[in-house]
Amino acid sequence: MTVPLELYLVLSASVFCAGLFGILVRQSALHFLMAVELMLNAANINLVAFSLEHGNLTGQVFALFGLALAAAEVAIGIGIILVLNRNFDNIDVTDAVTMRW
Amino acid sequence: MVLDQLAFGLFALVTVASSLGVVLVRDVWHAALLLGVALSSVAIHYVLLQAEFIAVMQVLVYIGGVLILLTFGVMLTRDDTTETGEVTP
Amino acid sequence: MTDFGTLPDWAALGPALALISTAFAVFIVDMIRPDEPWSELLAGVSLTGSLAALGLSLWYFIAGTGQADWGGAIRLFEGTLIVDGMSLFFATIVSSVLVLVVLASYDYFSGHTHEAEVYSLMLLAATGMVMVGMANSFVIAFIAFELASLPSYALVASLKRNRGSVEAGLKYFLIGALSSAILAYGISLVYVATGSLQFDAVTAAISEDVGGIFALGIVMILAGFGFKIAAVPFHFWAPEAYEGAPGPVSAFLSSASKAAGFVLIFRVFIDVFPYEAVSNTVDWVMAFQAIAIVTMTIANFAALRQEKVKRMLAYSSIGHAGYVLIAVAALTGDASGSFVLGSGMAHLMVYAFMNTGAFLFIALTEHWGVGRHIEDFNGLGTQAPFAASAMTLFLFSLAGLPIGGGFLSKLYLLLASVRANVALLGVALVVNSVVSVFYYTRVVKAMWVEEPSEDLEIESQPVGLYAALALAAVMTFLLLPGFGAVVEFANTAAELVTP
Amino acid sequence: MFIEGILAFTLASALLVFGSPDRYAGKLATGLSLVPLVGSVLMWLDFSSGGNALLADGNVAFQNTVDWFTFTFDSFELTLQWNVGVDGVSLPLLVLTTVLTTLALVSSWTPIDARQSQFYGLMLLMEMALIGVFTTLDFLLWFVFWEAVLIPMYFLIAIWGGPRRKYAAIKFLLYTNLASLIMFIGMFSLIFGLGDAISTLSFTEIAGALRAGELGSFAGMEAETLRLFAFVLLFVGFAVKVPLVPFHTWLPDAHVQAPTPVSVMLAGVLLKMGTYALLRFNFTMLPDVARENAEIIAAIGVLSVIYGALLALAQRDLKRIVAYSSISSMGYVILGLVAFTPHGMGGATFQMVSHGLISGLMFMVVGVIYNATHTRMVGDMSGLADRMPWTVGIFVAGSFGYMGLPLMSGFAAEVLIFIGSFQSTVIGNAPLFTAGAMFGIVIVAGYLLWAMQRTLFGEFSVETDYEVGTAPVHDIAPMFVLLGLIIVLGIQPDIIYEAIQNAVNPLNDPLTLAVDFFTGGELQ
Amino acid sequence: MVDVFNFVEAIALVPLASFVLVLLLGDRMPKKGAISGIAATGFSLAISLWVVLDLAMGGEVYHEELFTFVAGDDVGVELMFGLLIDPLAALMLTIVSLIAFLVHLFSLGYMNDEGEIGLRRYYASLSLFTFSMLAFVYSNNLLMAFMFFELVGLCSFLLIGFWFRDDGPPSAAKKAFLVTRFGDYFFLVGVVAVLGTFGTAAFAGEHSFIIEATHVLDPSHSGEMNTFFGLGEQAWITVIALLVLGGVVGKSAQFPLHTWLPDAMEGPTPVSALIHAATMVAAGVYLVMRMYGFYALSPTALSIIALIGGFTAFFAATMALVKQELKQVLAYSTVSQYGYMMLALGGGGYVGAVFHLTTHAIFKALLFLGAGAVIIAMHHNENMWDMGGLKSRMPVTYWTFLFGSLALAGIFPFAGFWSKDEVLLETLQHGLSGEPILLVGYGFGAAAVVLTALYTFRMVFLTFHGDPRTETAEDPEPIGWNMKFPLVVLGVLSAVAGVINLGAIKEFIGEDALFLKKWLEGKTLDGELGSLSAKEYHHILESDYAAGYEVTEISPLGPGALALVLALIGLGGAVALYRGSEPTPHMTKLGRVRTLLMNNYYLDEFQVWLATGLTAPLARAANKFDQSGIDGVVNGTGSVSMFTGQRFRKIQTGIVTNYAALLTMGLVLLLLVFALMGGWF
Repeated sequence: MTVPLELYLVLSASVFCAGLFGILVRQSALHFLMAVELMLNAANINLVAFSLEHGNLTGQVFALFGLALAAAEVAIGIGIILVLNRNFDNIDVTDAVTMRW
Repeated sequence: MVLDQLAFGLFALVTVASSLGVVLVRDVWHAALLLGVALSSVAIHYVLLQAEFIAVMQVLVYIGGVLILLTFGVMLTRDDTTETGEVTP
Repeated sequence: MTDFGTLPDWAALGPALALISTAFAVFIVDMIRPDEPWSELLAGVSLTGSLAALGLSLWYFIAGTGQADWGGAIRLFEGTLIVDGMSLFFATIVSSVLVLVVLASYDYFSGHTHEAEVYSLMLLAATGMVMVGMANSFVIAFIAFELASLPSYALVASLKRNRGSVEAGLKYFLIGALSSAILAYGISLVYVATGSLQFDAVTAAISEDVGGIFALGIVMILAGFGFKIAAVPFHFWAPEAYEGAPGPVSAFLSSASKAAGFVLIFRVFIDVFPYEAVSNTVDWVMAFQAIAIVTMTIANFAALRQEKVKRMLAYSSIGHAGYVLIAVAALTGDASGSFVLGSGMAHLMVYAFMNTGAFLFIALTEHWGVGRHIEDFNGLGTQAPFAASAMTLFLFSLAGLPIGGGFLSKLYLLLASVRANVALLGVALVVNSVVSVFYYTRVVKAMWVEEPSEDLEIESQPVGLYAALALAAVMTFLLLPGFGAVVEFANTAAELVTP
Repeated sequence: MFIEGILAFTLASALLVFGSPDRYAGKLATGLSLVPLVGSVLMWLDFSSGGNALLADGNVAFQNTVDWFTFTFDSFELTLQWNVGVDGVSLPLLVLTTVLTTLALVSSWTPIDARQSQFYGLMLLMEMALIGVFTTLDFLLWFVFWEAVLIPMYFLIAIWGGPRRKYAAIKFLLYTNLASLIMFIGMFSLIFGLGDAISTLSFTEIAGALRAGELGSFAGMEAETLRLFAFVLLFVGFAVKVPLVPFHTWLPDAHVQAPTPVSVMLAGVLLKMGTYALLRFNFTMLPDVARENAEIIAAIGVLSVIYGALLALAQRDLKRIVAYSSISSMGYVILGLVAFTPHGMGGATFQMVSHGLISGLMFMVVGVIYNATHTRMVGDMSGLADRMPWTVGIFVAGSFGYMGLPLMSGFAAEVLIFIGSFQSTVIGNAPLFTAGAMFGIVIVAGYLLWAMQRTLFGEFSVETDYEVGTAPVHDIAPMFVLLGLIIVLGIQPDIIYEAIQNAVNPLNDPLTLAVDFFTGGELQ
Repeated sequence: MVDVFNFVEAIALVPLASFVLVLLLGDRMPKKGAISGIAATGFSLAISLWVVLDLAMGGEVYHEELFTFVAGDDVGVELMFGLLIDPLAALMLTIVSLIAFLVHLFSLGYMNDEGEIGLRRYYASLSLFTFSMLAFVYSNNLLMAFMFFELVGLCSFLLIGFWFRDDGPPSAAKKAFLVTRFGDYFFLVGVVAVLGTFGTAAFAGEHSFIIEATHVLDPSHSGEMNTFFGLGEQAWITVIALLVLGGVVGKSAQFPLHTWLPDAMEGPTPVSALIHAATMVAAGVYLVMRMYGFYALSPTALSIIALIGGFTAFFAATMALVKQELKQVLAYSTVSQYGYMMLALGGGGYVGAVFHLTTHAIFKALLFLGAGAVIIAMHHNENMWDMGGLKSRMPVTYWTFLFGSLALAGIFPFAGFWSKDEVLLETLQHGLSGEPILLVGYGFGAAAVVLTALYTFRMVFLTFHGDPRTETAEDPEPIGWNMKFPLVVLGVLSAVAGVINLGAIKEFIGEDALFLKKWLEGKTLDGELGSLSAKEYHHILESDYAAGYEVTEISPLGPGALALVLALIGLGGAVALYRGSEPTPHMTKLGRVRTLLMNNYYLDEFQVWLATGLTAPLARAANKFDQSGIDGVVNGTGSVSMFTGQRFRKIQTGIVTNYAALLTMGLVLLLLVFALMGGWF
């Protein structure tokens, strides 16, 4: 492995930040969901990269679980977004403000 | 070796760019496509990291599952004629 | 109970197994008559399962399973799962809450189209929460965490035609997903730094200079857990989620889910990131002090001006998270760890009953169709004296008045902060306690002091909800004289964890 | 087991009354309250005084101790106990509680016309908590009862009070709750400072260890700082309850809004909790700090006396007048306590009982007048003596009792306090403080006479659309009982004073500390 | 013979029993309780006389501790009730019970026959008063004395305010109690100081505080006492003496606390006679007599007493000159006469003071009762300018009133002459030997003699002489036997009472004929009384360690003659000014001085200002401070909390993106703080 692992850290951090940025600026719930996926993937990049570094499979295993959970999360998320859409007629997260203060 | 580094650099670029694309484009549909790109390039990273199984899973689960779900979501929520049903605040 | 020794080790997972198998049982029962939910049977099965889990936890706990004099913690699956006093203590809390919530759900969700789903989701979430307590690896922790969270999102949004419920679900889900991502990233950073995800292995790896990556990971993990316990500034989901969710679900989340968050905090921060080892890079005790104080203060002051009872209770619940955080924030070394930690655990136990009770009362009012505002509660005392009395008991106990166990457990926390020489914590606790007395009393005042509005008429007295209220009330009250037992258990359980 | 019996019976009575129909609640509660009354009187008769319960050689009557649970700190364990018992200080207050409760219950028959069963149930609940406060000897247990008093009190004010009752009730609750917590911190700093010098939270043990100078350091405070710190926290905590100036502002609101019987209990017993606790904690456990700062404490006492009296002078509402004068009267108690002389401390304790009776009486009278006229404002009525001769007679008698008329208990109490504080060697320039406080007796005469002149005498005039007549017998009777007690105690204070003396005298002995914490030298 | 001291407590307790009886059953008793009161006071009178007789026959002074008020439990001061009956107390008991008895009788006419309502209250209060006064008199210690002193004040309050339906009486009652309370405050401080200093407050016995104090000062004895503030022993004794004097000044209506007494005339006239002339007002003076051995130790205290007394005697007399109401004149006269007694006490004239107390009790009670008779006759009109010519219409009243007036004015040979002469003589005797303050007092006293005679006879002339000036005076209401009888008894007494101590002519009749002096000097007429005797007091007075008074021996005839001449001048003035059928109001000629005098030197206004102009605003300011300052802080805390709560509440915007942003910010903040603190990277 010739690529310095720090670079993977940087990569994952970039992806993570991109996701975070998406969450902060996007109003569509689906966008939100995708941004979260990016963030989860960033974690996976770390895990897989350093699984190699540390020479054990723990990271990979965790990455697998992460994948599965991400999928489950998206499933739940889509469900919620659908009922949101039914109740509020759109999926703009800033519109659902019946409860505040 | 250099190839590795080149590949990393290339796909890192793709990953970051498409990630940014996901969050920057306004259109959800495009964002979903870009997300697919990003996730695929991450899968390539996995291959580079000798985690081929994870890479395969990445492609299967994300692109095969998540992306489809998202597409489904986009499809359903874009339809403005959906019945709203009874809503109570 | 010595015969437990003859049981296989995996039997220690009993509570979790009981819950998850009940969840499947509920699915199966539902399949019998999918179109027309059989409320009694569903509730009965769920109740049986949760009671079984409660019974098992209590049995193990009393028998001393996984505790020092029994031979230490039971480690399963190469140490990825651990069953010790702490896990069983929290299993008890979770299953107790579940019993109450299931009882209440019988009336609340009766006739609901997805009745079975609600029960099974609750049972699954509870399984996750119990598992959280048994996790001894970040992998298990994360999975259990998600197992607890994902059903919760669905539960919150389960009134799918209710905008509030859906909005609450959305917010809960979005913030939850974000927090999960942060947590996952934090865990990945810890892995980056240590190369391991098993708790003891991580601890073992800390001895070397771990540096910024690791510290970053710790803080991100802290943030992830902070979401679960709804500590400021990770609490934003909580007011809306609790307010919008169906009453029993709010009760479940605010009590059990919070406990699950705390057990991870306790275990991870005390055990995995020992203060002595990491305090140079991440002085997490100080972080928790700051978070605790800010949490208490913001939550209690915000609760002051709430107009809706449920939202006020939500803030109160956040405030209580701040109180319980004292259990980690006061681990300065000046006070014995098991005492400090034990007082937090004891408070969680008492809180499980009084807070669940309070939310279940809200569930009852929702069931009755009484409004959500404080004024809508005017005169409930005369219409439903029993339920209102129980609510009064819960509220005063939450406020720390000596009518329920909350009095002693709050005093214990105060003692812990005094003992640990964290003056600011003590002051914050006292001030916020007094502030909280004010807002709790607003509800009490509405129920007993104010004149009822004319159209207020309470007719039904739903059995399940009343039973749950009565049970919670009795427990809240009994924990005053019986607090000694709780705190002793908590202290013993805490002893194994604390250095 | 006698005390437990009384406690359990009172609690059971409360529950029974909660469940009884409104119509019978008043009579039922009154009847049931006779049991603790008789019980406490029996205790009194059976009581052989033998020193202070908190001191090692003290003899606690009716003591019963059962371990509750143990909690562990780093190096030491503390056992919490169910620990009850009485001595010469607590017994008179216990009897005062039971007597006043019964009388207050009778005096509730007229003014309480809604939700009776709840009212009487809460009154009995409060009695239970008050009995607990005066009989428990374990700190945490005591604190449970101490705080438990607040709950019934809150409801009693909030539900049956006057127009601003909600404000008054919540103010009372918050204020006193805050004070309790402050006090709690103070007390536990001491307990932690004592470390393994104590193994239970029994008052006796804590007091013994503190008086033996076993206080260590805690929270970075050396023993002498710690005891001062704890003393201040305790003092502030209790001063709110007493209340002492400047922690008094909850009192007039609570009093004015509370219904008559509740005011009776509030002034008669609840305020005594504060002074009782001051005596038990500050002056018994940390006497050296009290001695060292005697001038400051005495000054607070004098300030309360004079300032409270001045405030009373400015009031127009009869109830406010009596309320503020309570502040004034409680100032004497502090002065007496800090004197550390037999008559000072004894007189202070006697004043607790005496003021309980007299202020109870005054509130009852004002209540009866209010029942008849529906006003309490001094300007709104005059010449009541014309229509309600008995009530007015009692008003006059009670007022003079308040002014310290000889042969009524108030005089005995005050003169004992004055004698005690005058001779005090602890307070520097004690005669000046004493004389300052004594001026209160002039001001109190001023406002009470003024109020009497304006309301009771002159031509009869009250704006009502009905005829103001004499009060019913059951309103008058409790006042006569109180008046009788006041006079009996005024003529023969020794009935209770002897027991009190027995209990407080040992407190006046200079401490046999190994080291004087303040001078570093030996105490004489 | 049965020992009278076996039931001497009954002197006071029987009236107490009467009080209880009347209070409970008064309405159903004959004469609404009057009979009970008469019987009780009659009983007390009989016993008192018996006691006097017993003492005169050689009985021992009675001094017993009877009742433990507060047992000191070996560590504190023990407080006891006890009885001390020595000649002084016996004399006072007799006076009190006699006047009380007569006043009860008189009340039958004044109250019952007038059909007053509330008689039960009236007689109950009278009985209570009698009880308290008698108990005060035979108290054996200062604390007990104080207690009954206060009770007496309560009765005074109740009786002044008897007609509570009017506005005046309640106000006067309040004032009376309050002003005396002000004095009593100092008294109580004094009592406490005595207890604190000597550990006992007993008047008599081996360890009485008086003897202790003497022993401390007397170089030939050794004694111990506590002193405070680092004062010397004599200075501290002076302080205590002056403190107790506060009560005396209040109760005996001395300047400046005399203002309550004229107002107290709002009460029924028999009450004025009993309480505000003969007995209660005497309590203050009696107290000084009771502890005279103590006062004699302090020259400063004595001088102050003399000065207050002399000044009051003169000062009150000036005000009496211009009053128009009968009872007002008498009230100021009372103040003035008690000034004489104080003057005598300050001037070392113990016997003179007791003597004047005795005669004054008789003639002033007489005058008040006479005034009461006139008031009844005039249908409660008290203005003397509305009277006139009553002499022929009510002769018994006139003659008895005249006797009383002669006694008051100090005309030979009426009782007042002898006693007043004694007062002046003793003051002069001590004053001449180097006590200038006493001479000042004497000067005031002598000047007051003129004024006394002048206002007394102004009163007599205006009331009884000349032509009737109103229709009521034309045809006054007749009065019954029950009013006449007391008048006659007292009339006779005021004519002859001087005989007990004919000091002015002792050169002719010899010392042995000075019965009162001998009575006070010994427990029997020829025995020894120890520390309570006038002789002992004299001894102390003349000791260097104490007051250090000396006596300049002058013939009593000279000053006696001078006093008589002065009185006659006053009398002559009155004759000259107010004789005739249509007297003119000469006092109006005084102009602004009259206004000043009519307004009592504006002292009342000053005191009212003290109460309402100074204290009330202070109280209001305190109240305002309390409401806005202290309570403002309390409520402000609440408001600030609420405001904070509102702000915190608004953090929750409802927009989930904001939540995410805030969450992230929180996380970043945490990271930054830790990164900086922990020195990462």
